[in-house]
Amino acid sequence: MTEHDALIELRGVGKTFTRGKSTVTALRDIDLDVPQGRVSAVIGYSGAGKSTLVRLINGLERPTEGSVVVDGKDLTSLSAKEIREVRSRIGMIFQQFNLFSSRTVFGNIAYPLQLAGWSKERQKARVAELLSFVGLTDKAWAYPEELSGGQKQRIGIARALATSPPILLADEATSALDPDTTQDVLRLLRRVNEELGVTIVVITHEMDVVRSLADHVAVLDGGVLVEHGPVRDVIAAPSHATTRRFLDATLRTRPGDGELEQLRSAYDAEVVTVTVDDRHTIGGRLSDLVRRHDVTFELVHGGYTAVKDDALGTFTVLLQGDPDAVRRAAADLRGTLVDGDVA
Amino acid sequence: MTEHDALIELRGVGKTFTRGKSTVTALRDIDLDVPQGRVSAVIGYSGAGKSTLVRLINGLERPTEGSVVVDGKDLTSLSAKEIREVRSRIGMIFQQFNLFSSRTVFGNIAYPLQLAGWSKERQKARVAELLSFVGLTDKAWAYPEELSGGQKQRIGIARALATSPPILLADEATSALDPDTTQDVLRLLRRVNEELGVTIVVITHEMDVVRSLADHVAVLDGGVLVEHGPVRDVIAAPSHATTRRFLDATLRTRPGDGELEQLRSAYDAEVVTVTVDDRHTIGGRLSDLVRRHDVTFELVHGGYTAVKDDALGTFTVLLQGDPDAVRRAAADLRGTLVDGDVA
Amino acid sequence: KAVASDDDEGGTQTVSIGTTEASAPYWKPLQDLAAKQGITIKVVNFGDYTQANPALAQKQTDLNLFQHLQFLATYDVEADQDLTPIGSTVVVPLGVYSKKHTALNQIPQGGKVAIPNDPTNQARALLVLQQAGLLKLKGGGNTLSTPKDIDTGASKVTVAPVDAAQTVASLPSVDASVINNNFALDAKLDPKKALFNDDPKRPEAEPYINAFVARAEDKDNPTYLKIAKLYHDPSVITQVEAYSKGTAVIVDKPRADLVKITDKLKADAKK
Amino acid sequence: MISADTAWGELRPVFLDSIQQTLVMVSLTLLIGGLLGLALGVLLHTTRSGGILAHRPVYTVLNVLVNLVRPIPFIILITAIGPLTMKAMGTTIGIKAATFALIVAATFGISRIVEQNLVSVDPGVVEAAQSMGASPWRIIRTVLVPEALGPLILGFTFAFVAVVDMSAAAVAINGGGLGQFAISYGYQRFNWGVTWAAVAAIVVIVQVAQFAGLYAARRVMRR
Amino acid sequence: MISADTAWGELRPVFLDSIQQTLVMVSLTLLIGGLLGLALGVLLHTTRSGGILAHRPVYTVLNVLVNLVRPIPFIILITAIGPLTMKAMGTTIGIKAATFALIVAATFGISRIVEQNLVSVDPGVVEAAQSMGASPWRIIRTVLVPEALGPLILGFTFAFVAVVDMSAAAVAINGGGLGQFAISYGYQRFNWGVTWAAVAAIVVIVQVAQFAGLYAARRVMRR
Ligand SMILES: Nc1ncnc2c1ncn2[C@@H]1O[C@H](COP(=O)(O)OP(=O)(O)OP(=O)(O)O)[C@@H](O)[C@H]1O
Ligand SMILES: Nc1ncnc2c1ncn2[C@@H]1O[C@H](COP(=O)(O)OP(=O)(O)OP(=O)(O)O)[C@@H](O)[C@H]1O
Ligand code: MET
Ligand SMILES: [Mg+2]
Ligand SMILES: [Mg+2]
Repeated sequence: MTEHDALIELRGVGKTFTRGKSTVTALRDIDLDVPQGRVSAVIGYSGAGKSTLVRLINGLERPTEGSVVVDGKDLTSLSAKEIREVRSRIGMIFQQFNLFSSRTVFGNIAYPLQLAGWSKERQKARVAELLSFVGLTDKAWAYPEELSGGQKQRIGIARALATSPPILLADEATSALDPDTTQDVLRLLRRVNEELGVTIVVITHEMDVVRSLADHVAVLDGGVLVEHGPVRDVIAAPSHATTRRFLDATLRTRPGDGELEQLRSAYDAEVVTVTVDDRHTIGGRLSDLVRRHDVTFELVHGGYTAVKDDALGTFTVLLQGDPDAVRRAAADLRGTLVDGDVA
Repeated sequence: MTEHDALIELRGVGKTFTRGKSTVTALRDIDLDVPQGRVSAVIGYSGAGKSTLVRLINGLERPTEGSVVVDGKDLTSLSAKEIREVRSRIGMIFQQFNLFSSRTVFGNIAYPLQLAGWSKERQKARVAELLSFVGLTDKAWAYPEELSGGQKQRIGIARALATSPPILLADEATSALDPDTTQDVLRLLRRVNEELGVTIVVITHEMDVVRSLADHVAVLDGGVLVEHGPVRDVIAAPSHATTRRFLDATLRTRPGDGELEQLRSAYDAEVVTVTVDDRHTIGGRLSDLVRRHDVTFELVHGGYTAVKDDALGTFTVLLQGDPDAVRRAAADLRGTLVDGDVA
Repeated sequence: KAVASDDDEGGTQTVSIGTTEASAPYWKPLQDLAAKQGITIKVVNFGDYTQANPALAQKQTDLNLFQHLQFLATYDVEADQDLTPIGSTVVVPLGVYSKKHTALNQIPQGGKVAIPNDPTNQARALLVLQQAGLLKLKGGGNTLSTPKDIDTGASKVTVAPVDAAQTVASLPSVDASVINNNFALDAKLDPKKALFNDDPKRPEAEPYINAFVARAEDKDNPTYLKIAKLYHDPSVITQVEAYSKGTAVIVDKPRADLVKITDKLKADAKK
Repeated sequence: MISADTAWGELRPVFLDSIQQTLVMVSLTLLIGGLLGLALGVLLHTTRSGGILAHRPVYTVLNVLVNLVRPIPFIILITAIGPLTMKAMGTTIGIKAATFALIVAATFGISRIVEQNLVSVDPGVVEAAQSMGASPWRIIRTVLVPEALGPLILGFTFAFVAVVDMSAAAVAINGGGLGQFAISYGYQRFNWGVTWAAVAAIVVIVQVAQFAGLYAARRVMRR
Repeated sequence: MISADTAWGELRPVFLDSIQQTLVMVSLTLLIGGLLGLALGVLLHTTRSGGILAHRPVYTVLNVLVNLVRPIPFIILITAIGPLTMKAMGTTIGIKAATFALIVAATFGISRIVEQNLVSVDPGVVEAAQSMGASPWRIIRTVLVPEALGPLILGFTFAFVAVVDMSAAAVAINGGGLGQFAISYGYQRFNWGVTWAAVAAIVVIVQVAQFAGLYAARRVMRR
C-alpha cells in the first residue's frame, strides 16, 4: 500500500537483538505506510514483532536496518532534541503499562502535561476529565501498586491521551480490560480519531478491536509483514494463511473441519457457508428458498460480527429435503449471496 | 451453591486495604465454594476484586474478615510451614506474570521443580516438555526482559503447571495471548482438568474463556458476589444486571437499544430475539413460519456461540408481511423457542 | 607467635619493641649489636602514640621505645597500669616553627598556633608557648595543661590542637606551629630556623626524657636492660644524633632516677 | 564510668559544643556532598553505555576519577587536598577545613551509593518518560531520582553514618566535633568514660537519623 | 618524587609486603565480613514488618545493634573490641587483630548496604516464590539475593573500597598493609613520594576491583 498522506513510513526496516553470540531477529524487511488520520491495526501471533514495531516508531528502539520516517523526518538521522520533539507528539500506551511507581494516579496522568508546560489548573481539569472517562476518579490519589491490572491499564491509556497527541501508539491497550470498559476505550479512541484526526496504531490480538476500530490492518508473522490492507478486505478475503487462521480462531465464522464432518454425517444434508454484508441479506433469501424449492434449512453455525460501522455475517446453513430441490436451493443460495462457498 | 466436595470454601470473606486513613474495600462478605475437579471462572469488571479473591485462596493476602478453607484447612489458622505445604499444591498464574528476572526462561520454569526436589534430569525433561507445549523451546536461555508480552505470559503458565499441582489459580492467564495460543492454553487447561482432575479457578474478562473452559462461573461486582452457578445457566439466564451487561458486551447477543429503535423504524417490522440451545432449532422454526404464516424474515443480529461442549444461539429476527400474520408468527416463534423474548 | 619473648632452642632470644618510628636509622645498629649477643630485636610499629602502651601491658610486646616519662606517667595513671622505665635515651626539643614569620615578635596579636593534640605533647607545647611569651596559662600551667587552661585575656595567640604530624601540614594555615622534633626533621625543617625551642637541658625538661619502657615485673630482666644499655653504644648514638640533626640531647640516667621522676609525675597526674 | 579525676563539669561545655559541631559538620557535608554526590552518581549512571546520556569518554573519566579519589585514606586525603582547602576555605585546619575535606570525600563516596541505587529503577518507566519527549535532565529529575527515592534515602542514611565516622578522623586537623572529643579527651587519655559519652552521643544522633531515614524510605516506598 | 634520602631500595620489600597484606586483609574482610554483613542485612530486610520473616523484636534488636556499632569511629572501635579481639585472635595488634576489627566494622556497614539493595526487589517475584510454597530461607537464597545481585555486587564493590580506606586507620595497631605504609613511611614523614606510591598501589587495586565489580554487575543485570 502506498498513500500520499503516509504519516509514518517504514522502509526496509529490520531489527535484530544481540546478546553475546546469540541473536534474535524480531523484524525483517518491513515496508509499511501508516496513513494520516486513520486507525491502523497490527495483528500477529505472540512474539511476531508487534511491540518491537511500535517501539521503532517512537525511537525507543533503533532499527538495525532500514529507515523509520515519522512526519517526514527520518528518526535515525535526528538529533536527540529533534527526536524528543517528535516523541512529544506521539502518545504511547505500553503493553506493560510502565506507570511511575513514585507518582500517584494523578501524578502519572499529569506527567505529560507537566512536560508540555500546562498550568496547574489546566492540568487538574484535564486529569479530572480523563479520570472520569476511565472511571477512576476515586483512585486519583492511589499509587500504582494499589491498582488492579485493568485499573493500571486505564491509567496508562489516560496518560497517553493526556496531551491529545496527534499520533497514538497503543500496544495491547485493552488486553486487561473487561468487555464493557474495552468498549468504552474503543469508543474513545474512535472519537479522538474521528474528531481530532489522531492517527492511531493499535497492536492487538483481539479481532474485536480490529473490527470495531481499525481502517487498515497489517499482519505480522515471525517478524515479516505478510498482509496489509483495509480491514474489510482483509477480513472478507484474507490472502495469507496466518491471517486466515487468526481470523478463524477469533471470529470462529466457519466451522472447523471436524465439526463439518460431524454435521454432514449427522444430518445427511448439504452444508453451505455464506458470507453476507449490508448489501446482501440472508433472511429474505432463505425465506425465498423455503417457498421456491420446498426445502427446510437449519442454521448451525456463525452469525453477525460488527465491523466498524456495519456488520458482516457468516452463516453455515444446512439444507434438507428432496435432493434435487436441495441442490437447486444450494446453487441459488451461492449465486445470490456474496462469497458463497461450499464448506 | 453448596457442594459436598468443595475443595476451597470462602465463608463471609471480606478484604479491606488500609493506607493511612484511606481504606479500600476490595471484597465484601463472600461465600463461595469451589468444587473439586471442576473449572470455576470468576468474572467481573476491572477492579471488582477478582485478583484479590484468588490471592486470598493461596494466602498471599489475609482476609480482614471471614475464613478461607482450602482442602479442609483454614488458612488463617495455619502455621507458616503448613501454609507452605498448602501452597506447594496450588499453582498460580499471575496477572503481571511475576517472572524471576534473574533466571532464564528455563530457570523460571524449573524453579517450582527445584522446590519440589526433582532431580536435574527430570527437571530438564519436564521443562522441555512444557516449553515445547507453550511453543518457546528456542527461548529456553532467554531472560524475561528479552521476551514479548505474550511470551512472558506463556512462561508464567508453564511455571504454574510445572509440578502439576492439584489446584491451579489462573489470573487472566490468556490476556496477552493471540487467539491461537489462547486456544492452545485453554485446551491444555481443559486437559489437565479432565485428565488429572486438577481443580482450576480462572479469572478472566474474556467470555470466550468462560464458555470454552468453565463449569461454574462466579460474578463479582464491586467486591460483592452477585451471581454464581453453572455456566450454561448463567449464560442462558443471567439473573443480575451486571452479568447481563457483561454477557451482552462480550457475546453481543442482543442488539443495543439504539440499534433496536433503528431497526424498528427502518423496517417497520416485528423484532424478536430468541435464544436457542441444542434441544431447540431455529432454522426449522423459521422455515415453518415462512410456510404457515406467509411472512418474510430477516436475521439482523446474533449468531451461535460455543459453550464448552455445545453451542448456544441468540438471534434477532425481523418479521415482515401482513400485520396479522406477523403477529401470529411472532407468537409462534416465542412459543416454540426457549427464552423467546420481545426485544 | 609474632611477639613475646621466646627462648629459642639455639639460645637466641627474640624481643619485640613497640615504637612509632620504626624507620628511624638507629634501629639497624641496635639490632646488629643485639644480634651479636644472641638477641633478636623485632620492631613493632604503631601509627599513633595511643596503642603502643596497651600492647605492652597486654604482653603483646616486650618493650617499647617511643615515649617520654610524662607520657608514660599519664598512661599509667589513666589506664591504671604500672609500666616502668628501664633505660633513658634522649630528650628532644619542642620547637616553634613558622612559614610566615621569621621571629617571635612578628606573630600578631590574635595569631593562631597549631599544637600537637595528644595530651602530653599538647601540654608541653603550651608550656613552650608560655616560655616564648605567646600565651599565659592559668596558675602557670603544668605538664597536664590543656587549651582550656589558657588565660585568653592575657594571651597573644590562640591554639589549634591537631594531629602531631599535622602540625607541619598546618603551617600555611597558621602563624606558627609547635612541632615535635621527629616530625620537623622528617619534614626537612631546619631545627636551627625554629623561632623558639624549649631547652632540653633545663631541669624542666626532665619529664620529657624518652625511655625504654617495660612491664613492672620485667624491670630487672637482664636482656631488656642489656638492650637499653646497647642504645648508648656509639654506633647507635651516632645514628640518633644524625637523625635528630644534632638537636637531641642524649640522656643516660640510672633507672632509679627515671623511676623517681616518673613516680613524681604520676603523683601530679593523680591530683 | 567517668573517672573521678576527669573534670566532667569542665568538659561539659566542650561536649555540648562538640555535639553542635558534629551536627553542623555532618549536615553541611550531607547537604553539599550529598548534592554533589547525587549529581556525580547520576552522571555515572546516565553516561555509561545504555544510559540516557551515554557518553563513553565522560563516563570513563568520571569513573576513573571516583576510583582515584575514593580509596585515598581520609587522613591522607585531608593533607593531599590541603592546597585546595586553603584556596576554598582559607585554612587547612579547624572545622571549616575538616568540613571541606569531608565534603570532598562524601561526594565521591555518595556518588557510588547513588549509582548503585539508580541501577534498580525499572527501565520501562524511563522509556515511558522518553516516549513522552522528556529531556534527559527532566528524566533524571522527575523519574530516575523519584523512582529510586526509597533506596536513595537509605543510601543517604548510610552515608550519614559514614560521614559521622569519617568526621572522627578529622581530629587530625582539629576538625572538632564528637569524634575529636572522643579521641582527644577520651581515647588519647585512656579515659573510657569520656569516650563512651561521646560515642553515646554519636549513637543517639545516628539512631535518630537512621530512624528518620527508614521512616522516610518506608513512606516513600509505601512498604 | 621520592626524596633522595629515602632508601627506596630498603622500602621496596616493605612496600611489596604491604601490598600483599592489604590484599589479604581486604579479601578476608570482604569474604567473612561480606558474608556476615549479607546475613545481617538480609535479616534486617526480612524481619521488618511486611518482610517474609517479619518479627518486630528481632528487627528492633538488630536495627539498634547496627546503629550502635556502625557510628563508633573505627579507631575507637578497634580499642573497644580489644578484649574480643584478644579472645578471637590472641592479640590486639598486628594484621590479625586489624583484620578482625575490619571484619566487625565491615559486617555492620555491609549489612546496611545489603538492606538498601534488597529493598528494590520487586515484591511480585517474592510473592511468586511464596505462592509455590518456598520457605523464607529458600526465598532469600534463590530469589531475594539473586534478584538484587546486580546492585549487591556494586554494593560490595563499594564496601571493598571502604574497607581499603578503613584499613589505613588500622595503622594505629600496626595493622600493616598499604595504609600503614602510606602513613608511617609517607604521611608521617612528609615523604610524598612514598605516600603516592602507596596510594597509587591502592588505586590500582581499587580500579581493578571496581572494574571487575561493574563488569560482573552488568553481566548479571544484562544492562
Ligand atoms: N494493595 C492494595 N491497596 C489498596 N487497594 C487495593 C490494593 N490491591 C487492590 N486494591 C483495590 O481493590 C480493588 C480490587 O482489586 P483487584 O486487583 O482484586 O481487581 P480485579 O478484579 O482483579 O481487577 P482487574 O480485572 O482490573 O485486574 C480495586 O479497586 C483495587 O484498586
Ligand atoms: N530485548 C530483546 N532481546 C532479545 N529478544 C527480544 C527483545 N525484545 C523482543 N525480543 C524478541 O523479539 C520477538 C518480537 O517481540 P515483540 O515484543 O515485538 O513481540 P510481540 O509481537 O509484541 O508479541 P506479544 O503479542 O507476545 O507481545 C520475540 O521473539 C522476542 O522474544
Ligand atoms: N619522641 C617524642 C618526644 O619526645 C615522644 C612523645 S611522647 C609519646 O617528643
Ligand atoms: Mg508485545
Ligand atoms: Mg486483577
